[in-house]
Amino acid sequence: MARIGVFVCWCGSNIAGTVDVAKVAEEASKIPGVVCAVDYKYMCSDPGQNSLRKMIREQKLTGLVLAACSPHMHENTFRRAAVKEGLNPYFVEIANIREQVSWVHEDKERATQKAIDLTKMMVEKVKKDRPIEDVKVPLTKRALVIGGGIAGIQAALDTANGGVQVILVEKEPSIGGRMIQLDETFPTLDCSSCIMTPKMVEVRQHPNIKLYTYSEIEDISGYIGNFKIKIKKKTRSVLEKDCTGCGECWNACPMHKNVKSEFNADMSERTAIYVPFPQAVPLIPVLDRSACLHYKKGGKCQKCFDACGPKCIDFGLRDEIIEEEVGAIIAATGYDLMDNSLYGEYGYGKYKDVVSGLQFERLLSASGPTEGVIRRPSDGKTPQTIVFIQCVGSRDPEKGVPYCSKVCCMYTAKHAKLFAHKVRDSQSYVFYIDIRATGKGYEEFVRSAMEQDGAVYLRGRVSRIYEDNGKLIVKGADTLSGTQVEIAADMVVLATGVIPKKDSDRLARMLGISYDKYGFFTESHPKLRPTESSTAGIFLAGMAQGPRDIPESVVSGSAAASKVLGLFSKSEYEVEGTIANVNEATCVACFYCQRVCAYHAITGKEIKDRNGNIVKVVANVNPGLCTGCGACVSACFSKSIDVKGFMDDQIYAEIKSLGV
Amino acid sequence: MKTTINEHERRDFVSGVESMLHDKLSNCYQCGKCSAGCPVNFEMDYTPNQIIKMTELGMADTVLNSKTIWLCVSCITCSTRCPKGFEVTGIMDVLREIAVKKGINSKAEREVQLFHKIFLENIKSNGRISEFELVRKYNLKTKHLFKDMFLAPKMLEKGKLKIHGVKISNLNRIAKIFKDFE
Amino acid sequence: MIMKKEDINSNPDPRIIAFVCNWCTYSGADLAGTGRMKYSDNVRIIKLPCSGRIDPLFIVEAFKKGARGVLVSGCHPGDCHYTSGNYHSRRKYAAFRDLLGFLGIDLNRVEFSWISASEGNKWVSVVNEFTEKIKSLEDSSTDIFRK
Amino acid sequence: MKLGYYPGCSLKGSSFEYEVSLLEMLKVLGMGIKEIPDWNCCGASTAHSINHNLAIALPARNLAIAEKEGYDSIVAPCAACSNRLKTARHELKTDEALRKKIVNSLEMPYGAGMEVNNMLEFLINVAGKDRIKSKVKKQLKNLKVASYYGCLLVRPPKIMRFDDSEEPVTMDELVALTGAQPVDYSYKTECCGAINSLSKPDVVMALTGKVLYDIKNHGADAVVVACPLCHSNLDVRQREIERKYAEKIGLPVLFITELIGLSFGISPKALAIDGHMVAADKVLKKINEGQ
Ligand SMILES: Cc1cc2nc3c(=O)[nH]c(=O)nc-3n(C[C@H](O)[C@H](O)[C@H](O)COP(=O)(O)OP(=O)(O)OC[C@H]3O[C@@H](n4cnc5c(N)ncnc54)[C@H](O)[C@@H]3O)c2cc1C
Ligand SMILES: Cc1cc2nc3c(=O)[nH]c(=O)nc-3n(C[C@H](O)[C@H](O)[C@H](O)COP(=O)(O)OP(=O)(O)OC[C@H]3O[C@@H](n4cnc5c(N)ncnc54)[C@H](O)[C@@H]3O)c2cc1C
Ligand code: SF4
Ligand code: SF4
Ligand code: SF4
Ligand code: SF4
Ligand code: SF4
Ligand code: SF4
Ligand code: SF4
Ligand code: SF4
Repeated sequence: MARIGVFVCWCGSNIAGTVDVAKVAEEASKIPGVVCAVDYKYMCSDPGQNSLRKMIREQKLTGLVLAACSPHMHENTFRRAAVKEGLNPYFVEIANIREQVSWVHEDKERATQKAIDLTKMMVEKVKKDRPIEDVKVPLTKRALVIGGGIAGIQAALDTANGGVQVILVEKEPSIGGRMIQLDETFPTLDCSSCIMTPKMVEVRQHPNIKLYTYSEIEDISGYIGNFKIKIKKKTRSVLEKDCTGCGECWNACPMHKNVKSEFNADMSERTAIYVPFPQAVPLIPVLDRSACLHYKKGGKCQKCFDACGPKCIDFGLRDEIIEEEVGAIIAATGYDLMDNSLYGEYGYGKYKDVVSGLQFERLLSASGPTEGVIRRPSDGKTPQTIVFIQCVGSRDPEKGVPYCSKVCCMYTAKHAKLFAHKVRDSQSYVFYIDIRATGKGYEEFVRSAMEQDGAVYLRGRVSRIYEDNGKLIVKGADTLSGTQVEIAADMVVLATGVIPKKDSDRLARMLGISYDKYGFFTESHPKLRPTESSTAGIFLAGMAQGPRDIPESVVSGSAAASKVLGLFSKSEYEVEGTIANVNEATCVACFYCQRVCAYHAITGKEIKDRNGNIVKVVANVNPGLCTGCGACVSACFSKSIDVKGFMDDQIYAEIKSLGV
Repeated sequence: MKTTINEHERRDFVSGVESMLHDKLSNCYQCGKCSAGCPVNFEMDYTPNQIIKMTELGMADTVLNSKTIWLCVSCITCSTRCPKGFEVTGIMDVLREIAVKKGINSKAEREVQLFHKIFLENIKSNGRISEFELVRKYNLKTKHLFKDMFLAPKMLEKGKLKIHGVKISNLNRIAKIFKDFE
Repeated sequence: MIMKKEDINSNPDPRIIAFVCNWCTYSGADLAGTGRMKYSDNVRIIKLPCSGRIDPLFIVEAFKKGARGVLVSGCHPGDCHYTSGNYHSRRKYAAFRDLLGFLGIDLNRVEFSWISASEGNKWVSVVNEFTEKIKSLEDSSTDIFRK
Repeated sequence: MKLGYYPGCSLKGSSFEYEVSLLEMLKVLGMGIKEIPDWNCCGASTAHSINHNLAIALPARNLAIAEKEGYDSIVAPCAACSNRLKTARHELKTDEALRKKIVNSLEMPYGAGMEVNNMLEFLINVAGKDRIKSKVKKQLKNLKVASYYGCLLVRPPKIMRFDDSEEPVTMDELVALTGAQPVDYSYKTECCGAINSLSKPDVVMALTGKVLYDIKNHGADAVVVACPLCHSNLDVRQREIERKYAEKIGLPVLFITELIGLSFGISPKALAIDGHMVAADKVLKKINEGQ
């Protein structure tokens, strides 16, 4: 039999000024099951809590109703007090008679009546409360980082430095991501590889990091604390542990004019067996079978094999599938760039000297195809005049994407500066619509491109580029002077828009995390939970979430790492017990519930008899994934699933108590 | 230049233009790509993007009396390349239509306006264009009697100018269309 | 059903039940309190974890137990604490309305709205306007459950 | 297949060569077309310039007649006409109220249908490359030909749905079929000034001049067009442009139908090539030398 105690709080005059608290207590005492009902000046004060605890002890209370302030204020206070007296914390219910009564109504009699109603509701609810145990989920204290760009590297290093084992999976032959392709970086113009190379080496050497390059995630299952991962390690056709990175193989390979170098953004060629760039980590070549004569011409060529001292090239090696278990995942798969060839009017792909920002980055770079001397692709001459066009593909709902890519204003200013530094008496023109330079020191950086390095900025878009006698005639506008502008340039650089990594949506579906219509992963909440994905235990970092620059990518990598370390700081992961629960006796396995669950928390469970034969299948809630939202409950026609703390019968009891 | 905004007049003008355009002026974000590619921008008094902004500000007199709207040759370069899919060519049509309805006679581009007028009259009376009649009337009205004179004989010789144009048989149909829509 | 005269009276003090989600609307109502905004006292809130938890049968039950109006409110689309719970409810609401209509409930007496945790003032105006609307409706049990 | 033909005013006047050569070419191809009875002017750029509804109603009448005649599709060799016909069809498809109003005014049903082909679409999609190729008798080797598309064939791409609006290739492909060498250059889709020819000759000459000089600098022997407006700006105004900029151009401007006709072995006279203002003698000579 329920023994309920009701405690009506005055909150000084906050409640007592508008609500007749004594009357509320008196009416409450008449409700069947209520064994004591008192009012008190400040329930949350120490004396208040002590009197509550005393009453639990003396009256052997099985449930408490506090008619007081909002549960968002003191629910936990009173639950803690109840726990101290050995009561299950979920046997405490709050009737909100301050925020939702005394502060919003004036008529004392009517306010008192409302307070009584709310108290009755909670008494009926608490009568049907059942003990709820918080669920403890075991934690595999190992983390998976997907993507080895700057964001993933930062996340991996911070996590590993926190003492946690990290598995870093990178799709390409080397880690480094886009940043290692860059020359110098805004806003400080420090050399990208000077920052990046030591970090890459650190990853390689870190005792807590296991690195899988040239590898992809094949499958993911499980939930927070308990993910099972299948990694496909594509074969390099090289015995990795024996390879010394000496380079004899790629120097021997005859196929050196056939494949465009991905690392150099198609501006140079690589061999069939290759490392993407000299500082690659790991420094082990990949044999690209699609380009290799050995595979094309039925084993005719094996020059690399012959050249290799340790004989570590093996044409027969196969892809491997590796299984790992982890407790948390950080997705940092970065970005791609839009395809400029959508812009027929800019002649990308037709005019050799119209290049993308990333290609220009490679032209600037000492490790690039021109060894850092800016030479235009058509004739190798050093350009004197370059026109930069911003927002190509970005802010263009017609041909591209409507959003702003955030980094291109800044990298264009950087390009204009570096061009001025490298080529004397050169001139750059920048067509822009708005300049977005909102970071620390960014506006100053852009100004210096104009003031110190002489870049001329024109406010307007370019309509068309024509080729005329070896010059590119750029036809644009300057809306500030209200004029059409034609500039004869030696080269044009397009600040191409940023889009999510190809296939990021596929990975997102595998991970069960949400993504926006472009394919960027969405955070659980942009302000409250900016590093969490929609699925517990999976965190996000870097450009995979949306356009951001290196400083922000690093910050988000560190933030994700700290979330993982925070999660792993406890021995087990505790989930509030207010989650869904299936009545296996009545469930008919229609799985309507599964369809509405946004958290993929519902799976099928086979019920077997003693002999191990499957008797039936029922819905099963994964406590690591369920958030207790209750969407499944209203989807279930057979009333076989319910959310603890908000059970159907409790809500009906509340409604019933209001009967007039 | 200075513009004092009269909110009532501004709204009237904007909503009038927008309802004919089936597009919202705020859709244009003033990137200037339309003006950048306009082949006749060099002759215009205001660039196409300025026309759009001035329309949004309610500067009816300025835009309706501009040279720009009459110089536009409807080449659709602007609309084709507009990143926002804004109907730039369309707004030129709309402004011309409003100007004509209001009886505004372009001073600077009187001839273009006149040409359009004569062209339509020509259709109205023949159902088709008689190029000879078109040129003759136009030259008479503009008092450019000797304009293109050196072209005419050769064109006549080559058979390019047919003195007797054709009329369509159901001219009453055309009259009806003009009655209903003019 | 033949209606007796005394069944029909405009109800000056109708009972209104509000089903609200814990994260947005409940907090919005709290905010109205913290801001000491005043509103009609006819409403009684029942808190649920998410608007996705709301079952059309709750609404039916509320009317059966004498409610004259039912308010359902959750987070704005896109703001849901549970990622997409309110998308489900939004999609569901269309179906809800049909179902409630089928069950014979006067849809004028059911109101759906989105109120965020920061919209104390919206909570106040929604409650006040809805209460006025319910007061103005002819009131008899047969009006709530249409024949 | 029942093919309708909408000539438009120019083909009956200043650009009669276009019609003559079209009909000659079709004879060889073995295809017949039927002129839409009692068609009216589509209003060209003028109607829409000052009266939107009129600009839809005028072409709508032609479409309605075509529908009544039961054609499978119509060909409108004039780029401006095909542009207006397609635009009207598009608008009436999307604006039901306007369609009703116009149907009322025409007192004729029109369901916003009827496929409209411009000359290039007709050649590629209806006649077909294979058929054209099979009729080529004279490879126009030696001849370098620049294709000029102008505005209205390709724009607005959403309605025209024809080729790439910035880098179209259809006409170049047709040129290649005749054995001539297509010449690439920058201003393929730049505007020639179109209808302002009479009222703003200076502007038109500046625009057309730019195109012609660019073509010349790229070494072309001739220009092909698929629009009478383009033709008259490029051909009729050419002497004047030469005078204005004091630099010789001397580029014969042929209709695509004439070029194909020549490769079919049709005599230049039958194709009315002598109707052009810029004589094509040099081109014809080069063709003969190449045989
Ligand atoms: C031209 C240009 C110049 C720039 N200049 C600057 C600058 O000067 N300063 C600055 O701050 N920012 C600059 N940026 C922005 C900078 O490049 C990014 O902010 C930064 O690289 C983002 O890092 P990331 O790790 O998030 O993504 P990325 O560098 O893209 O790294 C993602 C990594 O994940 C891997 N990956 C992707 N998918 C998978 C998968 N499914 N499985 C396994 N691995 C996967 C990729 O191969 C890649 O290695 C520039 C950008 C451009 C385009
Ligand atoms: C008008 C305006 C509108 C904005 N709107 C938005 C918006 O819509 N969205 C958005 O994302 N951002 C917005 N912002 C920005 C947003 O306010 C800031 O990003 C955010 O508040 C920064 O939080 P903070 O904790 O770093 O700093 P603060 O909010 O300034 O907090 C710092 C705290 O430290 C305390 N403090 C300071 N010195 C000491 C000391 N010596 N000892 C102890 N305590 C100290 C201060 O009292 C203060 O409580 C807006 C800003 C402004 C000005
Ligand atoms: S419990 Fe709440 S209502 Fe009571 S005194 Fe404390 S703050 Fe005030
Ligand atoms: S030659 Fe052999 S050891 Fe040297 S890099 Fe190539 S595979 Fe490695
Ligand atoms: S076997 Fe292939 S990779 Fe090796 S040298 Fe020959 S072509 Fe190059
Ligand atoms: S960052 Fe600058 S260049 Fe890039 S899309 Fe945004 S505004 Fe355009
Ligand atoms: S909806 Fe209900 S009956 Fe169907 S599977 Fe889920 S719990 Fe079982
Ligand atoms: S309560 Fe929500 S999260 Fe949990 S199983 Fe049901 S729908 Fe999924
Ligand atoms: S191109 Fe489009 S968005 Fe840009 S200014 Fe012109 S109309 Fe506006
Ligand atoms: S349509 Fe008119 S405004 Fe637009 S580019 Fe052509 S001439 Fe200029």
